[in-house]
Amino acid sequence: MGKLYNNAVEALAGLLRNDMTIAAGGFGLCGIPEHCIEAIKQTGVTGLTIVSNNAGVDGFGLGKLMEKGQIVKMISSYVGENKLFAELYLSKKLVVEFNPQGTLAERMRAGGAGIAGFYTKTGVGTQVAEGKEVREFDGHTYILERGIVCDLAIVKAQKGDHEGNLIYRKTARNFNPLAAMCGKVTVAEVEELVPIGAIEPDAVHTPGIFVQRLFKGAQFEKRIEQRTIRTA
Amino acid sequence: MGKLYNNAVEALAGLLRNDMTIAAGGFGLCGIPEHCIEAIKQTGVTGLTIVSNNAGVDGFGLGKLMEKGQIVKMISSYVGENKLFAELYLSKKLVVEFNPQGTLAERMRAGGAGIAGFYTKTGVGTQVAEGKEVREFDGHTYILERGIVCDLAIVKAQKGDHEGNLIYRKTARNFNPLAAMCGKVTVAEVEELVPIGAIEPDAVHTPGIFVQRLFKGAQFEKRIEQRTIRTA
Amino acid sequence: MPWTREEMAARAANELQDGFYINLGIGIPTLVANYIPKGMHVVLQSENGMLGIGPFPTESEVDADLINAGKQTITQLPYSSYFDSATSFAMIRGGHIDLTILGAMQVSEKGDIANWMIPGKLIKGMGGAMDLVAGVKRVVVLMEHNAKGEAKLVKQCSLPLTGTKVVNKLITDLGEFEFMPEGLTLVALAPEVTVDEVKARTEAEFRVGLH
Amino acid sequence: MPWTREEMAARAANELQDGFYINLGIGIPTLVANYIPKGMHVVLQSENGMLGIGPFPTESEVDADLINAGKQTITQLPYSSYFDSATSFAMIRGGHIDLTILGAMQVSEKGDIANWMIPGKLIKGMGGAMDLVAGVKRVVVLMEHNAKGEAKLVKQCSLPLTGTKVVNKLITDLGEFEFMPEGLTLVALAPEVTVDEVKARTEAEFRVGLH
Repeated sequence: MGKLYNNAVEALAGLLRNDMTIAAGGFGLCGIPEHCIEAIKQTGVTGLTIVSNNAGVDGFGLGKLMEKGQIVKMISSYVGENKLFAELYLSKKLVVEFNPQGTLAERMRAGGAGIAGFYTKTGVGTQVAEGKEVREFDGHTYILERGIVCDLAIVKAQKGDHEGNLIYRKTARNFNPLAAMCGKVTVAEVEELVPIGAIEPDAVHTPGIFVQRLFKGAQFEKRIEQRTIRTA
Repeated sequence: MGKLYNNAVEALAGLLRNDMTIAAGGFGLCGIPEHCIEAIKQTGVTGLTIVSNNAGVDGFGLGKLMEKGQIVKMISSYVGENKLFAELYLSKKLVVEFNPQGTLAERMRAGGAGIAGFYTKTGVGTQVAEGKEVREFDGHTYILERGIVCDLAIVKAQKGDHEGNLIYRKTARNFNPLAAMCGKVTVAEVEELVPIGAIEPDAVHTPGIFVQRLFKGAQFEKRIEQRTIRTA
Repeated sequence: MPWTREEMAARAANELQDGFYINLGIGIPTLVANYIPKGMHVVLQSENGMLGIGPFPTESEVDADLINAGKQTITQLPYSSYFDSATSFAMIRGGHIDLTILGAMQVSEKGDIANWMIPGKLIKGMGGAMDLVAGVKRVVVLMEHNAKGEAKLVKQCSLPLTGTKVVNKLITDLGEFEFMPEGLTLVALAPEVTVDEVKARTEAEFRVGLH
Repeated sequence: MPWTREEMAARAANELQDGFYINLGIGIPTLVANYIPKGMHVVLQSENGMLGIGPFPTESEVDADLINAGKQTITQLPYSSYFDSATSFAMIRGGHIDLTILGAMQVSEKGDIANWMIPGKLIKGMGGAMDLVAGVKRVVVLMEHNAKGEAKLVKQCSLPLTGTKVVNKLITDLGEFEFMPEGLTLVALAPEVTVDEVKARTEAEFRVGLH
């Protein structure tokens, strides 16, 4: 077997095709699989539906794929930081399905866990409930949301071993473990590739079973959106 | 505030009443909250519905509460290791609701996560599906299972800090994090009480928000059910 | 004399209780963190996967892997914990967060809230707002009483809803309102503001029960 | 000459492929672990929350916190990982496990399986069996062909079901069967066992496609 690849291009080889669905980890620009995104941009694959909480910024993160017109649909919760996105959306070149953030996270986990759908209170009585089943349980109103399974998931972790076990760092964890679960195939990029045994079995965040391929990213830009400082 | 108590009796004070539902962590006798169980036995509280994968063995674990006739109903997946259990069950002094193990785990997580119900393939076409909604999604058949919320949850961890952050050890993790999630109030017993800051924030298994009270267990018996040895 | 944003935040801090888990929205709600009473222990949650938000970092502490839900750089505390977004919203949706303090564009007299989109303007998305109002035990809204002369406390929200019958308390620059079983009630006034002035600047019907 | 339990386990090991994630049931299936081909890397899952099951411990290695789903003491491997039961069954239900090998009381010609209760006898519960047959990509059953003279490969299961149309392969002491779109097919025979003997000892209809 061997899950280990040299770089994003090799790790993604044979996995990309037009009109596929891709789940991407990250929150804002934090913990995004930047090398995979760049490699997907290079291939020019198009017609993509991306499941990701955000849509990057102009020229970075998923904004790169948007620039090249590779994305036709975003399933997201918040996409405000991108001017190009606004243009594409307003000119109807891009479809956006907004999900409440918790619903999106749960849908990704559900898909990965073999749960076809679940009932949540979130969005009851709002636009989000339109077209969805509404049901009472114990006197409270819930709506039915569906699990999401994607053709491919791309995630970013701090550490990984050859078995695919991953550890994330701080809030860069966010949607990454859920993306890893919901991909039929999951490709992980890591800052540090560690030998088998270096990750304490109790400390694993994403067990290797959810990761089919991984590689060490050459250099991570890890751009910051809102650099907020206090005076010491 | 202060989540820290001296022992099980103090930690459970004011939380127990007849006819309540209690979720208990553990798989077999591995990772069970043995001090909480003993304290519940001492109070003599009765009419309990217990949500736990197993039911202990004669004289240990939840078997202790069974001996004293404190349990009226078990929601479990496998309860085979208990003779007294068999007697009570066959003489209809004990009701048992069997759940597939994965369904039970997911029901506990769902209850804790505000998910009223979810659709699973597990149990389709079996006794487990009786009386439950059956529905097709994308050509596959699923049944609707409900989330579980309990009045109280009792869990066992290896380490805990004053904030309620918990770390479990090896397979003693099992249902404990899920029990902690589904309790309206959760009491944790730990082998080791560590100072704030001793648990690495990235390594926390159960964040303190799911734990309202905790104490250091005086001495853990940690009985083994099937001592299986290889000759070295 | 209407309350300033700082005064509104300080009033909202009266909602805090020792041991509370709290999620603060972006904008005025963030200021509430500056008014946590001394000696009180509360834990701030960030819905992108953190309990125990610390202050903004110094220049040397800045860490790209450590941001809040507003994407600002932050710091951790000794008792912080990190988790994935599904677990984060399990806390929110499952009712484990005691209090959320949010901004709003409109609040209705029934406790409906609209705070995520203005039709015709670019839609940015609801983020975690719908989950917060649906799941958190107590929902407090901080907002200006009027915007461009229009009432924001209305009979019925005209903007797309974030949640229905979910607001427990509203603090504006003019006063403080509680959503009670008997109906929306004005419970406090900013200095020198009169009930009549509040009525004139409010579309919603409300009772007066100053205390 | 029917296959022994060891021979059945060895045959089941032909199902293994490099890189597979596998869940082995209690009983004969556990023996399959002894027949993993040298140089092949497979990872064994224990549904109580572990990937990478190691061998039984020596006396000094015994650890009460480390057991398999049969509650036996085990050991970990350098690449093992632990997780909670909900995550464990997310792997199972979500189709991330490649193969499960299970025992059974009855299997029907449609691929139904009954392996968790005998009415009138004490019910112990289904444990993880229903999740495994519903969720794992490939389900292989190992069982004796007959029990007390009764056929266990039947037209229709008389015992309460664990799952319907879920079995992909059945290995008994007499032979090996595949559940194909064309129907149940006998694909291999134990040494000196004849098709007629298998037919005589089977209630289910099956095709013969020995290879």
